[in-house]
Amino acid sequence: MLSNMHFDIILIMLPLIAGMLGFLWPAVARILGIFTTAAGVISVIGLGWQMQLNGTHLHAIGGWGAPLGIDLYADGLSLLMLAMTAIVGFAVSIYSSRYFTHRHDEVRFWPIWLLLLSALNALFLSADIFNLYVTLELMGLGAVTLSALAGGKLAIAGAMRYLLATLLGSMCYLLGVALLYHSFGTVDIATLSARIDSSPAVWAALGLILAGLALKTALFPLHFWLPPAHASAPAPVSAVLSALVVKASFYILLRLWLSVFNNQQTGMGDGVDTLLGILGGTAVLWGSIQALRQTRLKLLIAYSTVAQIGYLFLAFPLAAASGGLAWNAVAYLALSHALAKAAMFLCAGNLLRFGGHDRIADLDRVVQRLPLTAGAFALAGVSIMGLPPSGGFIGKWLLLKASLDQGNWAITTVLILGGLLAAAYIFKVLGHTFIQAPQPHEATAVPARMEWAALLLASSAIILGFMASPILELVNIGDAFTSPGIKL
Amino acid sequence: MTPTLLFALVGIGLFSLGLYALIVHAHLLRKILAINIMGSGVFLILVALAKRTSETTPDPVPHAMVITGIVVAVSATALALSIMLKLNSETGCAELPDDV
Amino acid sequence: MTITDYLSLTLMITGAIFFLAGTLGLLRFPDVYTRLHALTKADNLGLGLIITGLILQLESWTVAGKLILIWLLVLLAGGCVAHLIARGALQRNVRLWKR
Amino acid sequence: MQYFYIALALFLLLNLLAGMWRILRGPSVTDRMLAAQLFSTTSVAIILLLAQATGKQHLYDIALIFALLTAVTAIAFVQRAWPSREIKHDDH
Amino acid sequence: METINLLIWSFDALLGLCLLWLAWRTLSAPDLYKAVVLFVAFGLLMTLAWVRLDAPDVALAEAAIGAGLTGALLLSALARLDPAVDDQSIVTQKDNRPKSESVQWAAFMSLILVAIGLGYSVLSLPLKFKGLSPEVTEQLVNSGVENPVTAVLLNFRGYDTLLEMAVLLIALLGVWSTGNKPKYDKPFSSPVLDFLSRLLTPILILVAAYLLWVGAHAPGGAFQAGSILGAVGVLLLLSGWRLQKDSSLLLIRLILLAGPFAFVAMAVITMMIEGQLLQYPPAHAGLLILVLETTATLSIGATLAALFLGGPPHLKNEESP
Repeated sequence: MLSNMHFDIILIMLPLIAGMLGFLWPAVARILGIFTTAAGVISVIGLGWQMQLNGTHLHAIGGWGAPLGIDLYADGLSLLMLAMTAIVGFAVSIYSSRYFTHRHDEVRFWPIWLLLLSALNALFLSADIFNLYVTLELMGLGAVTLSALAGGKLAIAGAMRYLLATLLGSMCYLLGVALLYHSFGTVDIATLSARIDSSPAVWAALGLILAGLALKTALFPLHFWLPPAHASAPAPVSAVLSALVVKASFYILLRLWLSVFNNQQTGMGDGVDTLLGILGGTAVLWGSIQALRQTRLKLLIAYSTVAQIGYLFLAFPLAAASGGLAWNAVAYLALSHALAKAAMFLCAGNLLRFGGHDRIADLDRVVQRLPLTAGAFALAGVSIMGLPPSGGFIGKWLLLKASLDQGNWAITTVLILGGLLAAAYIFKVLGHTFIQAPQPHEATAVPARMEWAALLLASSAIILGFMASPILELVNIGDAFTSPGIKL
Repeated sequence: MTPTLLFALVGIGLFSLGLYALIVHAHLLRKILAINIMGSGVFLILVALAKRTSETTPDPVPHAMVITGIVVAVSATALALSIMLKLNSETGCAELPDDV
Repeated sequence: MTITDYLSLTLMITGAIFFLAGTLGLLRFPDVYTRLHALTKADNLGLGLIITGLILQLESWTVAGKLILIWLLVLLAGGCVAHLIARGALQRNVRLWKR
Repeated sequence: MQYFYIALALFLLLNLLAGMWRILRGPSVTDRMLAAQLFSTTSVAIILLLAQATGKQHLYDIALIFALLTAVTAIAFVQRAWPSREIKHDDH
Repeated sequence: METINLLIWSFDALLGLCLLWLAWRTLSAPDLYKAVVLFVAFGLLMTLAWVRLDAPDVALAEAAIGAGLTGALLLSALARLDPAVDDQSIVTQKDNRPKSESVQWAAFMSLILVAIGLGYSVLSLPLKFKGLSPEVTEQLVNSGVENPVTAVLLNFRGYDTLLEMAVLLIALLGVWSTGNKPKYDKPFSSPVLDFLSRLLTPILILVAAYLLWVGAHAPGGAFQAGSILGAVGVLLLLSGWRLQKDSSLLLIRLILLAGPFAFVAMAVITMMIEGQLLQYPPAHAGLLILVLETTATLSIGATLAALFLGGPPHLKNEESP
């Protein structure tokens, strides 16, 4: 019975239904939200269990099968992303159930958040590049709306810029999809992977898709829209945007890179991977330096996202020689960054609620007055810096190992410098939490649930540091990294 | 030159024109129009190249994709216009501050 | 070519000429009201003549009905819109052109 | 006859191109709306001619939708977008 | 035969040039009203291009959305832009702050390169290419409908359409959450306008029903019919129509949700019966698709009209002063 449950379908349909019901009866939206995200965690566990037994999972929608129909496909990489979404989604829902104090905001938040969640799960499960376009648009419009939720000049301007960036990214991606379809007569990733061949149209598609998705992922120098949008959104929304939404476009990029573009038949990866690596390295350094220069906590965390995105791209030039090792590092980094960064934004939300501001210099003895939040921030910081024992450490250590193996000193230097800079900006914040501010501020109580949600995420990021081998084993179900393509 | 290639090239022209205008112009309404024109360009390419099957019936799959795309485009446009108006009522102008 | 063919050719060419006249009027006439006049000429007569010419070529009466419906709709909608624009222009004191 | 339909459609398209000048030139918003109205009527005629030339019945539906919907844009203009004081710009 | 090809070719070439020229003028005209009118004209010509490319389904969708919705949406947004900066700008919302010339040049040159690259890649594609049309043709008999585009939209790739309904819903939620107060018009002051909307509304509804029905075997279908219903909504809103009763707010929400909800229910129920999501029993596929299309048409129409309205609808007596 349990082994026949369609957990993948539940992950897509349940939030969709809950979102619609939440729109119809705003009064029950909050309960639905918490219930749905909890069910999401259970479904991911169920799916993982099924996949451990039976390997990868394929669902041919409509019974047609690719290339005519659309397939849903789950391998280890998708499972990792789904798990990331489920954990962050659950914590964010717990947090949000207390965060939104005005009914007006709450009524707007829940349906959109649930539809966004459905879009994310649909995206991680889709094996069809046009279907991915639809999920990208669904996710993008939802994310933009959520980022505008706070209102006010900054948030609206940030949301507008974000909307233009995400629409431009989608257009480039769609044109790339059009060229691929008209070259190979399919939009199914596995079929494409079998048919792909180097041609001018495929090169153009590669350029368009990489550019469009890099824009959506906020890879340097296309990151301009991220800090304003992420910093001016409500805290749980910032957490979702930084932890999940940018990862979703990165996931598509990675998936297409692995199965379509960087194929043996095409040999198109050479050169492009170096370019991505250079951009990634620059992003690490530039983002970290910008983070260090910020005086507001949420902007600091947002720039830290720009830097951490850079790490994900450092793996591309290393993968040619180190294959699985570099991609495992990416998977680990993506997951641990999601947990740690969401925790940080939730902490920032707590501090903002507590002191009514997020000026780093005025944090005013938060350690004593809000110990759980300060602790969560410190734990998340450990993972972001890449100190042991944490998920961030495992990811960076794998990356470092790959770069040392190949004697790639440029990447090694970037990794070390990036770690030091991250330590600098995190300790800058932590330092101020111990110091008494010149003028004591009025403080508002922070609901316990909001503190615990942040702590839950931060400690998961640490726990990841102890679970490397089982997680890496799960991630490699279906060998997405070493021999991409659908396997049943 | 067949109509297929002709319209596909027009589509590329529209895409590039839209991209140029999106980068160069500051007013948000024009940026929104630019994205719409880019979209029309992409749709034109999709449908034009679908005509390569034979003289009688073109490939229906890109047609379905474009119909999906047109509806996405009009929803995105409505959302963009709504955010633009909100920004306008907050700031009194319809351009992004310190445009990058 | 039969007599009907010649007849519908003539009708359609006349229709096209009305369209041309409408465009020229839109370009050459001096104010909104006179341009409006030119436009309605094209709408009503140009399209009407072309549709009559087409109907002569048709075998199916349902399609002919559809064509007549289209013409009636353009006629009505065009007329109403013209009226509204003229009225709006007058309300807004848009000046009449005087020699 | 087919030859003639296409030629006529081409002629109407050229005509339409000429009408574009009025949209560009204005001078008032109203003039532009008028030109857009002419556009849609001409498009209806072109579609009908193409339908006849190619023998594709369903093209008549497209023309029908045009005929029905052009009024909507014009009404939106009259109800909402027509500035109440454009007098200065219509001088000649 | 030669002449006719030449004529057709000149028609296409002229149409293509017109499209490019209109796009360029739309994007460069300093007056935004002009830009919007040019964009509406651009939409009309796009419809002609779809006709020439044998894409009548797309042409119908473009005609309905382009003529009935986009123009009204853009014009009313433009009219609501706050002209506080300059009183003159009511007439001409000027956009006269383009980027510096060097940026313009750099952007221009790089985009020329992009266009050349893309053009080359398109020209290098094979001239004959079947795509998925053989597969579609082969399975068309099992799809429950005869129009291949409808078969793709509602059956082969019905899951895309399901998510598409969610996109419409999320865009509406976005507009409701960011939008200011919805803009209601006063009832028509002119009997002519009143007559026109009273005349057009029933015809449009009939045409929508016709397109919905005909979509199974000829061009048409839910998106086209829904767009026409959306245009009906726009027309009604423009003529000062508004909700009167309390219960209608819930009713509106139900209509907005009918399409996506029917889709999800259909997906789950068919999965329980046949094993896969949206796997229709072949014998009933036609009927099930018609049910889905009908609810989708209603929801698409309601959503498009609500997008035009711009904010969550109020009742008459709820208005804030």
